[in-house]
Amino acid sequence: MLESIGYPGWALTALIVVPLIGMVAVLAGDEARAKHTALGFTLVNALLSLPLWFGFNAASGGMQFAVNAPWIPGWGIWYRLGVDGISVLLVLLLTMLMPLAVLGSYRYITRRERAFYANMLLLETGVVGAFMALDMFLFFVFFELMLVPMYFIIGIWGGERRVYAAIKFFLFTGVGSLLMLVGILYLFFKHRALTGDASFAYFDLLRVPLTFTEQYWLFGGFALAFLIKLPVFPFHTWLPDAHVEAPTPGSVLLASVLLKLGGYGFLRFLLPLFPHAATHPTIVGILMFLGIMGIIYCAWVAAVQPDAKKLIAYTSVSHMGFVVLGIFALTIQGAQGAMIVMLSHGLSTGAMFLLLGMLYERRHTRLIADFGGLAAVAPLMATAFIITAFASIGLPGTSGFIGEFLALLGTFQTHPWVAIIAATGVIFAAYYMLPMVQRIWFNRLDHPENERLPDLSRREIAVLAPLIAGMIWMGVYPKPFLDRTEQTLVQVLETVEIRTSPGMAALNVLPPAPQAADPGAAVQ
Amino acid sequence: MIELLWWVFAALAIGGGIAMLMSRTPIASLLFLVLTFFSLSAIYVLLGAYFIAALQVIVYAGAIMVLFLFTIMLLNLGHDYRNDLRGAGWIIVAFTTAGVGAWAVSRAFGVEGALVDLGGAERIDAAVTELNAVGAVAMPLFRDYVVPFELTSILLLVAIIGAVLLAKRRV
Amino acid sequence: MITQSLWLSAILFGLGVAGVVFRRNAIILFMCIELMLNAVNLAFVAISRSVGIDGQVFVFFVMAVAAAEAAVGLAIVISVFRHTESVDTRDFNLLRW
Amino acid sequence: MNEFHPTLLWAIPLLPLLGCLINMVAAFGAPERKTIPTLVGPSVVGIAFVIAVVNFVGMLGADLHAPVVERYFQWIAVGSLQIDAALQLDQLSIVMTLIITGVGFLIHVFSIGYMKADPGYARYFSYLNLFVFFMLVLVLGSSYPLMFVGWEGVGLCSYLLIGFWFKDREKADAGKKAFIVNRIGDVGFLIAMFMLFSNLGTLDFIPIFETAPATFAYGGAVVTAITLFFFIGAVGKSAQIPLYVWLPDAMAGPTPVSALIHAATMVTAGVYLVARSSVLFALAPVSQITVAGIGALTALFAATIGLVQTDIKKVLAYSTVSQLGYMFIGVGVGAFAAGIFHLMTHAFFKALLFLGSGAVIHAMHEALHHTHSHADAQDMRNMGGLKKYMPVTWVTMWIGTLAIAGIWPFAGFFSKDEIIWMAAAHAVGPFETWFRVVWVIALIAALLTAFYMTRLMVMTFHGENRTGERERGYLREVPPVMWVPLVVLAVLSVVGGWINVPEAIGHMPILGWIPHSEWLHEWLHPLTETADGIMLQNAGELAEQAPLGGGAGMWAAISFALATAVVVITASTLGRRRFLPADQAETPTGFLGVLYNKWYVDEIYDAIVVRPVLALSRFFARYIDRGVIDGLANGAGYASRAFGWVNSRVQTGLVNGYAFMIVLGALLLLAFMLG
Amino acid sequence: MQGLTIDFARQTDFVLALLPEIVLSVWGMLVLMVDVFQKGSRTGPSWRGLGWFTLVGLVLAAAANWWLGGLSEANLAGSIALDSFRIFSNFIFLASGAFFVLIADRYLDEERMLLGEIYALIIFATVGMMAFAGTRDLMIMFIALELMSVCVYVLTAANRRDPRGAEGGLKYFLLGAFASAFFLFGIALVYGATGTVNLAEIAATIGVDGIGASPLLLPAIALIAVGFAFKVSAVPFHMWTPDAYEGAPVPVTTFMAVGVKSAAFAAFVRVFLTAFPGVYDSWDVLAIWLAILTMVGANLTALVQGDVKRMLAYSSVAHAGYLLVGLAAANVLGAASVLFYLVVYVFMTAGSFAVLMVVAGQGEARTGLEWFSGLGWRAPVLGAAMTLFLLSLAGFPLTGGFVGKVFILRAAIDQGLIGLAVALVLASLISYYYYLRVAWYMWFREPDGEPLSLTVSPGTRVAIAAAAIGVLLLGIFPGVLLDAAERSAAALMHLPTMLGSN
Repeated sequence: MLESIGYPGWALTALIVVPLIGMVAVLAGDEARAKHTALGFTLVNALLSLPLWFGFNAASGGMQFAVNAPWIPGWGIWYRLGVDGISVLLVLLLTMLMPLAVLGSYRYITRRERAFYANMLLLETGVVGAFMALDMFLFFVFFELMLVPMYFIIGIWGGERRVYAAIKFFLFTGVGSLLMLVGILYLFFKHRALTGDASFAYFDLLRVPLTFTEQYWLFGGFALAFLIKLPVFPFHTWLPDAHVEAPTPGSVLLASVLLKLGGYGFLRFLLPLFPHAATHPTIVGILMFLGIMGIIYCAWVAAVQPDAKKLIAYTSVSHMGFVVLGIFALTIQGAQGAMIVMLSHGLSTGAMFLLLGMLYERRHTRLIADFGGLAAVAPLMATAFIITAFASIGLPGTSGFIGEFLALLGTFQTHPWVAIIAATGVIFAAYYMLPMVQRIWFNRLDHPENERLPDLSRREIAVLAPLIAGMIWMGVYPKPFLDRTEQTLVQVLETVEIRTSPGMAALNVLPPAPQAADPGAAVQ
Repeated sequence: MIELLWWVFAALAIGGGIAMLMSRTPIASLLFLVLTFFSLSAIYVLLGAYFIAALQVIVYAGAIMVLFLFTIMLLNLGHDYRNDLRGAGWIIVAFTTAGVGAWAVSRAFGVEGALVDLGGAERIDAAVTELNAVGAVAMPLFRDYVVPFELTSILLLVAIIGAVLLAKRRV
Repeated sequence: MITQSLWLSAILFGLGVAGVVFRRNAIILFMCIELMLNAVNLAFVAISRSVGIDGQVFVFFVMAVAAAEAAVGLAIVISVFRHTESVDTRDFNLLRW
Repeated sequence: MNEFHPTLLWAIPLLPLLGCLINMVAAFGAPERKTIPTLVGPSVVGIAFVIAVVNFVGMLGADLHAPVVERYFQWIAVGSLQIDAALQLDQLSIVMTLIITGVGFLIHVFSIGYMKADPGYARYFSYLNLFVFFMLVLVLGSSYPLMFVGWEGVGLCSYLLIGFWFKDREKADAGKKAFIVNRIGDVGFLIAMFMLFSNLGTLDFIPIFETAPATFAYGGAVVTAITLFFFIGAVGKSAQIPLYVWLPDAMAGPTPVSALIHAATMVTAGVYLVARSSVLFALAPVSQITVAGIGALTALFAATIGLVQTDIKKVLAYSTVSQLGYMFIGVGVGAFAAGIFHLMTHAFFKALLFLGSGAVIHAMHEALHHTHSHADAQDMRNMGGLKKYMPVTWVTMWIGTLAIAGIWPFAGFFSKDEIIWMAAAHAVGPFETWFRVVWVIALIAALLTAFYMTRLMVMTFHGENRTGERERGYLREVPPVMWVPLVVLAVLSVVGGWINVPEAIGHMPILGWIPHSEWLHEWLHPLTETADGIMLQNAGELAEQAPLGGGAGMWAAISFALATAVVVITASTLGRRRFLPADQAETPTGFLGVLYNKWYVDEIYDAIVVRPVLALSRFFARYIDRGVIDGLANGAGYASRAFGWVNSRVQTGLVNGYAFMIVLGALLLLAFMLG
Repeated sequence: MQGLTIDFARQTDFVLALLPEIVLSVWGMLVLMVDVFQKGSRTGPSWRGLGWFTLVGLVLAAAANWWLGGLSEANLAGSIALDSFRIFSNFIFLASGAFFVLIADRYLDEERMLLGEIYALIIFATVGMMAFAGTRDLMIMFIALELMSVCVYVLTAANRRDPRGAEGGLKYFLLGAFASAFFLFGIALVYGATGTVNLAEIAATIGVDGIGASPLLLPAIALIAVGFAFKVSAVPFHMWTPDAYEGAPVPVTTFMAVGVKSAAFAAFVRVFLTAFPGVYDSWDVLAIWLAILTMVGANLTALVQGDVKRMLAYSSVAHAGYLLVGLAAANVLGAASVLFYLVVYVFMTAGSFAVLMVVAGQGEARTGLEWFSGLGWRAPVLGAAMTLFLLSLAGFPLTGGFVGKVFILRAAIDQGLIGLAVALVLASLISYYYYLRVAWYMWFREPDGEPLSLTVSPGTRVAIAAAAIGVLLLGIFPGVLLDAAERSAAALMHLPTMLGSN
């Protein structure tokens, strides 16, 4: 049925183009209706992306819905899109989250709405493109493109120190991506030198044989970009500032989707492109150490933050630590765990920021100390918050648990001690989350201005309900998600294994493209 | 004999140059510069470039230097004794750096085969005897170097325009 | 004699450079530059002795250029003088940093 | 015999969940209306109990050796890791289910009366149902991860219910403390699971217990580590040393909650875990002695604290901790059935005692409420002589007391005595002497138990009343909805022990009139036989004699006699003593003071764990994160700006300077070119 | 005419080969005469349409330039190059001239400057550029350089009411003359070392790998490099740039930034890649270090500039650094990347200066950063355009600047200059800060004070629009131009002594 309307052909392109059209429409429309227009377009995109979920063939780990069109053929730059198990869920996460984020900013954004929603839509284009791009050049374009709207979202609609936060965000992410650009070009050059034809295609560059030294350097270049993006200790300090200053929808998208590009990059690029580096004990050791630091150190730092938003920002870093562990454990459980952690973090932290935003709309403060006892006046909100909080600290039955459990389990297979140390993060998760929950929602209501705090409005319920439903669904019945990612991840791990196997150690021939077997990956 | 003369004029040229650098008033500097130019033209003669030697005297020492002189007069800087030399330290630094540079460049001069020898001297003398000193320069100038020649004309035109534009009375 | 002339030209060039560095009077600066150009001329003439007549032609062009520069340069000096009543580089400091 | 098929197994956990959802809707929809929760709350648990009974009967009919597992859907399936959402019905889980649903039902009923005045009535029932759901998942789950779901789920509910009156900071804190301390244990549980998976490649009970004996060497390091990690989890959940500190604070919750969660069911999950993993523990003698030793220590330690507490619930709390210690002695020494047996009887009489105290507190509260007095309704020093006001409560609580004190023929006697004897009997194998020590400690703790429980009864019900003149008039017995459950539990506390009378006692003169039946042992035999076999072949035959000589019967008699003596003496001595109301009484000093302040353990933990962590966190946040890391980032920025500034200062505006730069540049280029 | 082959044995063929230059020069004189005759008296005002009239001339020259594309050369050593490199770069110069005319529209008579002379000078300067980059004869190159420079000296000081202009002009002139003396000395030495001033013949005498290189050649190259480094304002020869740029009227600054620099670079590339490739091994260090010094030094200094005009001046220096990376690569890709980047550079720089001019307003009083506060909300289109230009200058995807940078990086990496490539990206990271700072003044701040009125003349509108479109087009669909640039570069480097990995 999808084929009948040629859906596979235009689906991905549509996902990129619709927001752009939306942006134009918003700018062209008038201030008052901007939010509705934006909501409309994001909803359209969400609907357009739905068939990806159903139409996705979980049995194949290769690229699906692939698109190919020459862009700058002279340089072998093509408009290559495609989704596989790694990207499809992240794309869906974004498209589904987008309307909620827009809906969530209805009351938060009161000035310059047109500009704001235009930026939001541009952001969607950028992120969705980055997830689907199969051409390194294209990927980089989208990867950078998303910085600009985010920069403006933070800088224009942000809090007091918004300028500092915006610049910091921009420069931090800039460093990594620029070095990555050099890396990409080096791969391109290498491929051209070997085969004689210019191509930025991911699957072509994937087959470029690299010496060990080359791998380590390139790995460094790429890794930095994603470590900063994820972010991983000690490259994380841009995140708290960005989150605190950014307006709610900004924080939501930043935490829920943008960070995921880091993990996505690890799985999509680092492992397959530089297998030797990615499996080198020292490098893995360092990354694991950083992951642990992220998990524990940032949990501790989070625990003493007076600003609720900042606290959640630090918890994001803590969560991403599990992603790093899971991925570099190089076990299927670990990889799956990392994926689920990313998705789950997308839902729970997104919801968390939305809730804090709603509190901010009501009280215009983010300081935990300004609240207390709110559960008495806003029970619905309290319930939503508590469910989210427990999902975020990985209570079984919620998405958080599946992710952390798998990630740690996977890590334990290869790095027992790392897993054991990281497991203590479970304690510290409670250590940072529960006190905040208590100081906001429990205790005596001793701020008179909180006494007639309105509970969730219908709109806000509409925003939160899907997220909470998602958390519980993923916690109770994660199979659909796991199934969709399984094959691809298995293939990634196989690629690493093949290319690091002694036979391949002599790197003088192009190794076979692992996806070549897959019809879905017909990408020249 | 010629050698000797060469050394004399060379000494004059350098002396004039140093004197120009060191003399306080612009007028004095200018006159010392003129001295240098004269001795240069003499050296041109020794080098067999008679036409250039003439131009050197007429155009340079004559026209250009006079233009300088006019300007100095116009701005009434003749009696300006405001010391414009930078401190001794700077003078030393300037001479040393310049000296090092000159040395670095001229190291190669002495080396055998630094200059390509296409028998220039003979050809020039031949040309001069065939079609006198002026012709020897004019022939290539109007045959091989017509394009730069035309460009030069535009350059002069531009110079005029520029001078007019800048020096016009009405502001 | 050719080589000596080249050395001489190098020395004169150096003198000009030095002057540009340590004279502050704009006009004298300009004279130093003229000196440098002359040094180059000398070099051309000297080289022409071993290469050919072209060197002398170049000198001709250089002179023309020098004349043009002199005209424009002095005009600029005058127009600056209009504003600052001085030709001393120490007084040209509106633009810096 | 005939084949057994579980009936509506899935419904047992799902019913309470359903009730939870309904009550939650009610809580948001119409918080003030109480009908729906009253009907739904208890009934779902009741129905679950009925279903459990049906299954139980079915199992009695069938002789079933292998557990019955019902798979519903794949929960987590990643590579070789396959975890199904499946329930496992076997002798152990059905016993637990019966206890949970049965006692749970009674407590739900009791709550109707206890909570009727509370604004959060519906919310309360939804939480309580949710707890029952998770508890059932815990015991019915067919794999460790599923068990872990219940494990943390009950933790959540306990968090919510302890902090049920969240407006009160202390109560909220108590809930938080409970959850965090529990999480420490949970980490152990997690790690144990990881190790199991990486060694056995599965996390389902049945394959694990089948392959474990073959895979792990007896006393091997791996299995020891696994079991020890599991035990960490158990320690956290079952409030053993060193993680017991949360349980006394947990008394902040409504009393029925204390009865259900912190006495009857949740806290015993640890015991269940060890019993469930009997095979693994049997393979790891070191872990066994650790379990037993910790249990013994806890039993004694908690008992000592219980001696001097004045808050009626605190006393019960510490006695719970102590009793849990007994259970761990049981499962620790390898007498898994005995441990479960004590778990069951304890569920009866401790629930009874808590509900009784609840009734007392309820009455006291009513009375104090009428006169707007702010006296502490839970302080025993404000009670006394209540027996004439609330006779039913008085009688039933005495039954509970005798049961816990280990007086024949009450339930506690049989279970506790068996555990003590088992400690003696297992004093064989490598850790012989240690088991002896355990045995001695267990005996002493038993006497202490008898003492403090009697003290509680005396202070509460006997002597003259200290509540106050005016309040006294309002003291009256609680309504039937509350005392009926008491009666039922009282009956169970009497007969509950008779299902498992050791033959040693059966042959004895007076005590022997109860028909000796080791029913529970036989019932659980299919689950414990593997473990028993392992221990038998490795540790050797059980000792027939206690370390000081004498057999089971003799020591049963001795302990009975001692316990009785303690009860009588205590009752008589304390009975004559006059207690002062809380506001007049002075706090004990000296050693009693130390006990009164619970050995200052909370303070110590606060000093060596909580404060350092907080301080370190602050240090990280302020100096490392903002200072060092951000400092470096910003520093780079400032540095480059400074450099730029310096650069721009070179731009002096002096032409000569510029020219000089050009000359230098020329020299530079010449240098480059000329080498 | 496809078949038409230029052979300088026939003197008349010079006329064909130089057609664009000739057309333009004639038009320049025409402009002068039109100006003189229509205003009659000495004091009368000039004709407003003079700018558009000039534009026509530029267009005609462009047409002639296009026509050149059909010609071919008999021998590839002619003193006037007919390769597509020259044609390509000619378009760049004509474009920068056109940008001046468009931006200067209205500005000149608002500032009461002398239209006729200025437009004539612009035209002659353009002629100079075209000759500068289009010749294979060092002597012609020197004269053309002087022609271009003299025009620009005058233009810098063209606003005689403005002391800054005069001062800038003087500094520029003195230093310019100083540097060109070095350049000339270099030429002399080359002449002595090789006996010719023709690039092709020089390359021939040097030989493939510098066998025939006389010891005189290396200092000669250094001195010539001084001359070029000064013109492209590479650190440490850049110090005149900020002063001259700040002093000059904005349109002239624009012309200097885009035109002069492009010409200098085109010539720089031509000389070093066609005459001196044989001794690349001895001058690569020079180019590399010039590039690094320029990128780092300029970007760092730009960080602390509070005046947008001066900041843009330093940024133009920084871009010179990027372009030098392309030169240092010294392969076909390098030359091509320089060409392409120059085109992009013209668009984005001209655009940003145009916006600056609008904001600066009467007498260029408001070039300070604070005047940009809230510009985006006051004049959204202007703000958006400026943002686009800044992003392009910073090298952001979907703008020409990005493609240009990528091209240069590609060239560097192909030549194995990884370190240089890394230096480039880090340098442009620094540049993010000051470009974004303008953006944050424009968007993050509220318009403070009274909303000052911004008048945008039609010409400037056209200029900004053209620049914006150009930047976007080159960012999204650079294909055609990329190929053109590569072809031109290849045409430049067809000589036997060809270098680089391609």
